[in-house]
Amino acid sequence: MRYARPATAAEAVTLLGQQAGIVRVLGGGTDLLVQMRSGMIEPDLVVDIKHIPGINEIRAEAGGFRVGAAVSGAALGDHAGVCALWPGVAEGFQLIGSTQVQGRATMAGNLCNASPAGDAVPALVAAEAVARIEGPEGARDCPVAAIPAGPGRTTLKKGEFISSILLPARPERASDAYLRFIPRTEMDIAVASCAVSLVLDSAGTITVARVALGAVAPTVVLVEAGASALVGSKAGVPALAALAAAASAACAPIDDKRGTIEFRTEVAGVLARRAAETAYARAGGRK
Amino acid sequence: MKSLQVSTTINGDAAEFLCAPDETLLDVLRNRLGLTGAKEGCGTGDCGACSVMLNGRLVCSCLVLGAEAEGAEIATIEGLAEGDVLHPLQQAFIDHAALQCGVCTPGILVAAKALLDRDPDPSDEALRYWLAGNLCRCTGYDKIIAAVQAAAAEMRGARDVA
Amino acid sequence: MSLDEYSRREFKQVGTRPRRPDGVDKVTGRAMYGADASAPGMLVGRILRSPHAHARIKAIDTAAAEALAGVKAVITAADFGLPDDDFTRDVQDNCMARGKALYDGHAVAAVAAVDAATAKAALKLIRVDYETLPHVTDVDAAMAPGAPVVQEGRALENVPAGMSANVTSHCEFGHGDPAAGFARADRVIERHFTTAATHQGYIEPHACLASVSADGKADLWCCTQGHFFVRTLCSAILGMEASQLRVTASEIGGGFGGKTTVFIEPVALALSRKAGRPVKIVMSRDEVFRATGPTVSTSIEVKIGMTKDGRITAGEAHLRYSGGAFPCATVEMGGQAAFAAYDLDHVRTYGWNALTNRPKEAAYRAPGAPQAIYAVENVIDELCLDLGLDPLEVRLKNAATKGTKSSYGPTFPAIGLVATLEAAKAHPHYTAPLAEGQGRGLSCGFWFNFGGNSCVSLNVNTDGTVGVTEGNPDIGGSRASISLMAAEELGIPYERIRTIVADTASLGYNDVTDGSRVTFAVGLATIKAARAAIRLMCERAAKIWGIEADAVEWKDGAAVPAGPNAPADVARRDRRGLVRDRRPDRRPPRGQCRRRRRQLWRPSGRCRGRPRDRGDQDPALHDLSGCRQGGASRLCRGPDAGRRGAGHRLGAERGIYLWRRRAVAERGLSRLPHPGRLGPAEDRHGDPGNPQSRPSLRGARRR
Amino acid sequence: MVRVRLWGSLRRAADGLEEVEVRAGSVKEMLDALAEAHPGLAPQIARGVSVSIDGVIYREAWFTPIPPGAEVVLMPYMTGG
Repeated sequence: MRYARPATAAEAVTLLGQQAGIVRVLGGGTDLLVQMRSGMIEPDLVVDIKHIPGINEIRAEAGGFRVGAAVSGAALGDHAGVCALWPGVAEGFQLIGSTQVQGRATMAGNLCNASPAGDAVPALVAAEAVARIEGPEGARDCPVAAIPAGPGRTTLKKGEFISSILLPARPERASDAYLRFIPRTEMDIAVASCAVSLVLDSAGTITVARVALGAVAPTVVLVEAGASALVGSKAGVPALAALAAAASAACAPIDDKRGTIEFRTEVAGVLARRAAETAYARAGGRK
Repeated sequence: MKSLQVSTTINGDAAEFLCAPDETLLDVLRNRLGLTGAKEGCGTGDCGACSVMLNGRLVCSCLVLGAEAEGAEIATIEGLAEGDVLHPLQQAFIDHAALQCGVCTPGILVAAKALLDRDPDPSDEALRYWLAGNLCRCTGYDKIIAAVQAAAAEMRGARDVA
Repeated sequence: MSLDEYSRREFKQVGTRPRRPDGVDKVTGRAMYGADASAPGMLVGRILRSPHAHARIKAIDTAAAEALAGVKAVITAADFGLPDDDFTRDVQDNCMARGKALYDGHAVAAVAAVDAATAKAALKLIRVDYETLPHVTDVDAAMAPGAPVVQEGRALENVPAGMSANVTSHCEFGHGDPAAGFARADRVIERHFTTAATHQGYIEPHACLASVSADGKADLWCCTQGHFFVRTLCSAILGMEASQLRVTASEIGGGFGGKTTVFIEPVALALSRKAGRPVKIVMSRDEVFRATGPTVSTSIEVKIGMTKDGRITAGEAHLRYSGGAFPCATVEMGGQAAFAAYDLDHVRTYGWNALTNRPKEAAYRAPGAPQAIYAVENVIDELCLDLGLDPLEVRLKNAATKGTKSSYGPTFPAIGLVATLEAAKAHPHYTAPLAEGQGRGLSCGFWFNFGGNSCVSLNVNTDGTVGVTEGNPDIGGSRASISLMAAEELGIPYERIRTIVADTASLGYNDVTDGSRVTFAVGLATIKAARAAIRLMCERAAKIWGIEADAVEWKDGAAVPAGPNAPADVARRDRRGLVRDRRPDRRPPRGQCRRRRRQLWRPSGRCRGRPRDRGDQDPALHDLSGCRQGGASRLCRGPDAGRRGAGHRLGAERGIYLWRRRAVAERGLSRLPHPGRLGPAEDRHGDPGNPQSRPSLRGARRR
Repeated sequence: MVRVRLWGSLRRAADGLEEVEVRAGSVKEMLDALAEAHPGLAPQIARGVSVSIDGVIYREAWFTPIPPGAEVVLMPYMTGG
C-alpha cells in the first residue's frame, strides 16, 4: 500500500485517477481503517485529502454553509452557525460513533461509505444538501441523495472525490430534526431512522417538507407522500398520523438480528412523527 | 511496502519515526516509540482504550495512520502527569478506586481530560455520553464518573484559587 | 474451616480503604500488560484460522510461506507431540487443530516473521486443503439422532449407550423423591430456557511473548489468570520440564474466567523454539471472539412445585450444556448450583454435555451456575406471580441455611443467605415507589468456595518493611487485600508492605486465580506466613533478651516481653540480652546498628521470671551487631494441599524479628518449625479464628 | 471408617448406594479405598474430584485428614472463573 498526501484537489484527482487497483480516499478514516483492519479491503493507494486547502473548513456561502469534506463531527458540533441553521444535520452527524470517532469522522465519509444506516445521510438528503465533487473533468455539484448507489456503492466515478458539502440557506421559520432507533443509548448503528426538514409560514403552517428515512432500504428513502401529508398542516394529529403511515409504507427494509421487517417498518413511522414534531417546534411552530 | 518518515510532536517533545504506510498511530506509539500506555482493545474504534489527543481532538489512535501524524501534535497518557505529580484525574482515579484491571484506564483518563478541558463542570449525563466510547469491563462505570467529577471539582477549586 | 465460625475480631487495617498498590502504574500507562513487553530480536507471530465451522484438514502446504523472506518459522499441529492425557491433548488441539478444524476460527497454522506485514503475507501463502463437513452449533441439535459428529469416541463411562456421539458426559445430583414432592404441590410449573455462549469480553486481548533458547530454557510472558497453570499446560504440550519454563504473568486486562487456560502461549513457544528467537503473539479482537472461550451455551428445563403458602415441594432440572468442540464438565457446576440456594426435601438435576462446532468453552464467572440459576429463579418468580406470593418472602421461606442438606450433598455451615435476604427486605430500595417503566427484581444465586493450592513468601526487610510474594495474578485488587492481611497480622502499616506477583521460578505452585479463591486462600497463606515470621522474630527476641521464648509476645508490630514468664529486668536488657548499665564495656558494640538501638526493646510493665545468664554467647547473636542484611522467608500453604502443592518448600531461611518501625537483622539460620506443622493437617488448625492454632502467638489473644 | 456420600450419577458405579463406607484416615486413603472397593468409580476419581469434609470443599487435598464422624461428600472437581 502507498500513502499519499496531495496538497491540492487536482493532485488528489490525478492520484485517484491514475492508480490502478484499489484506491481509497482517507478523510477521517473511521470506516476505512476498520475495513483495512478486518481485511475487507487492501488498498493499493490511500489518498489523504486532509491537506487540501479549505477541506478542513466550514465557510458561509450564499446564506448557507459549505462544509469541507474533512470537517469532523466534533468540529461541526463546535460551529454555532451550522448547528443553528441545520440542527437536524448536526445531530444526525454527531450521533455517529463515540466522542473519539467524532474527532475524526466526516459527513462526506459517511455519505461515501454508503451504508444504508449512515446517520449523517438522511438529514443531508432532507436538507437538499449538495456535494461538490472534484474529478478529472473539474468540479461538479451533485445532490447528496444521488451519491449512494446501494450498500457500499456510490455513483462517484474513477478519480472523483467529494471536497465539500453545501448546506443551503434557509428562510426564517425553518428547521430540521433527525431521530434513530438503536437498542442501546450510544455507540450503535441505526435500526431505523428518519430526518424531517420543514419550512413554516408566519402562521405556523408547513409550506415545505422533506422526509427521509434511513436503514429501511438500500439507500435513503425520500418519502414524498409523507412530506405531502405535512404540507398545509400545522403538524396536527391527522397530519402526523398520515406522515407515519406514509413513512411506514415507504419502507423496504431487511430482516436481520438488529430488527425485523415489521419492527423497522413500524418504528420508521413513529420516528417520522416524532422527528416532524421536533422540527416543527424548532422552526418556531406552535400548535 | 516502503516505510515513511514522519516528524511529529508527542507530549510536547519532537519525535521522529519510520512507519509502514498502513501502520496505525497506535502501533507506532506502542511498537516504535515505546509508548505502551495506549492499549489496543479492539482495533476498530469501539473500545476507546487507545484514546489519544491529535491536534486537540480526542481520537482513537487505532483509527489514525501513523503517516497522518506528520506535523501533528499528539498527547498521550504518558504526558498526563507533570513529572512525579499526578494529574488530578489520575489521583482521583486512585482515590475513588475508579480502576480495576486498569487496561481501559489510560484511554478513559485521556478522554476525561479532553472533556474537562472543554467543560470544567460537566453534568453526569454529559460525562457519560462523552465517555460512551470508552468501554470498561470491571468497574461498572459509576466509580469512573465519581472520580472524574471529583477531579473536575478539584480542578475548578484550584482554578478559583488561582 | 468455615468463615462463619471465625471469632469476632476488631481489625485495624482490614476493612479500611487504602490506595491500591497498582494504582499509579495503571493511571500513568506504566503498567505492563500482555502486549506491552518486547525483547531484542523479537519476531511477530500470527495464526492462520479456519474459515469453516467443521472441516477435515486434508493437507497443509507451508512451503511458500517458509520461503518468504523474513519468515523465520511456520508451524502446524505436526510440530506438536501427542500428550497422553485427554485434558492436555484437548487444550493443545484447541491451540492448533489436528486433523479437523472444529469451529470457525480454529487455529490451523502459525508463522513467525520479522514484522507484522511479512507475517500477514506468509499466512496468505499457506495452502490448507479442507474438506468441509456438516456442522452443528446448537446443543439440542447436537444431541439429536443423526447430528453431525464433532468428535468421535469422547463419551465418558457415565453416558448411557445409544445417545448421540456428541454427548460426552452425564451427571446427576440431588436427593429425595421429586415425583412425591410434585404430588404435594398446589402448583407445578415447568419451563424451557436457552442461553447463548456469551464471551467474557475482557478488554485486553490475549497476548504473550515467548523465548526459547538453544539449550531448552524458556521464558514466557503472558496475560493470564494463572501462570503456574500456564507452565503446567505449556511444558506438557511442548514436552519440556517445568523447571525449564519460567512463566511471568503480566498485568492482566480482565479475565472473568477466560484467561484460565492457554490459546496462543504454546504456539508462541513452539514458534520461538523453531525460530530460535523471541516471538510475540497478540490476538486481535476478532480472534478473541472467534477462538477463545466463551461460556457454555445451554438448553434447560426446570420444573418446580410449590404450595399455596410458598413452600417449594420439589425441584427438578434437565441441563444440556455445550462447551463447544471439546468435552466440558461445566454442566456439573450447573447441576450442583441450580437449586443450592434452597432447602429442599426433593430435588434432582440431570446434566448432559454435548459437543458443538463452537470454540472451546472457558470458565466465565461461576462457570455453569448462572445459566441454571437463571432458569430456576425465573420459574420461582412465575410461581410467586401465579400464587400471589411475595418473591422475597418465598425465598426466605425456602432459603438454605446452616444445617440444610444442600442439593449437591454436603450439609451447609452458616451461609448467610437468610441474612442477605433480610437485609434486602429491610433496604429502602425494596419498598421505594417505582416510576413508570421501572421494575424490581430479585434472585438468589450460589457459588462454591474452594481453596486450592497457594504459596506465599513473606520477607522482612532490613528496615522492618515487608515484602510479600504471591503467585496469583491480581485481577481485582488482590495485592491490596493481601497487603492488608499481612499488615493486620504483623501490626505494621499497609504502606510498609509491598506485595508482588512472582514468576513461576520464584515461588511454589499456585492454582489459577479463579472461583473467587484468591483473597480467601492466598489470604490464609499470607496470614500463616505472617504468623510464622512473628514466631521466628519472637523466638529471636527471646534469645537476644536472654529470656524464654514464651515470655515474648507480639504486640502492635513489636516483640515485647510479657506474660508470667517474662523476666523482671528485661527492660534493662539490650538486644544481645545483656543487662544495660553505664559501664562502657557492657554496652552493645557501636557501629552500624547504632541508629537502631533505640528500637531494641520496649519496656514492659510487669515482668517476672528468670533472667538468663548475661554472658550467653549464642553464636547466632554474635553476628547481630554487624549485620545489615536480613530476610525471613516463610512459605506457607493455603487451605488445602495436594500433589501439585508446595508442601515442603522450606528453603534456606533467615530469621528476623521486627520492631514497630525498624528491624534489626540477624544473620544465620533460624530454628525452623517442624515441617510437619506446615502440612495439610495444619490447614484447618491454621484457622485464624481458632485460638488453639496459635501456639507461637500465645498471649496475643489475651486482650 | 469414613462414610462417603456419592453424587447421583456415581451411584450406578457403586451398586446404587448413595453412601459407601471405607477405611481411611486421609483424603488420599479414602479415594484409593473407594476406587478399590468400587472400580466403577475409578475413572472419575482419576479425572479428579473435590471432597467436602464437614462442609468445607477441598480439591487435591490428598493428605488432609478426615476426622472421625465427619460428613464426607464426593463432588466433581471444582473449577471457577
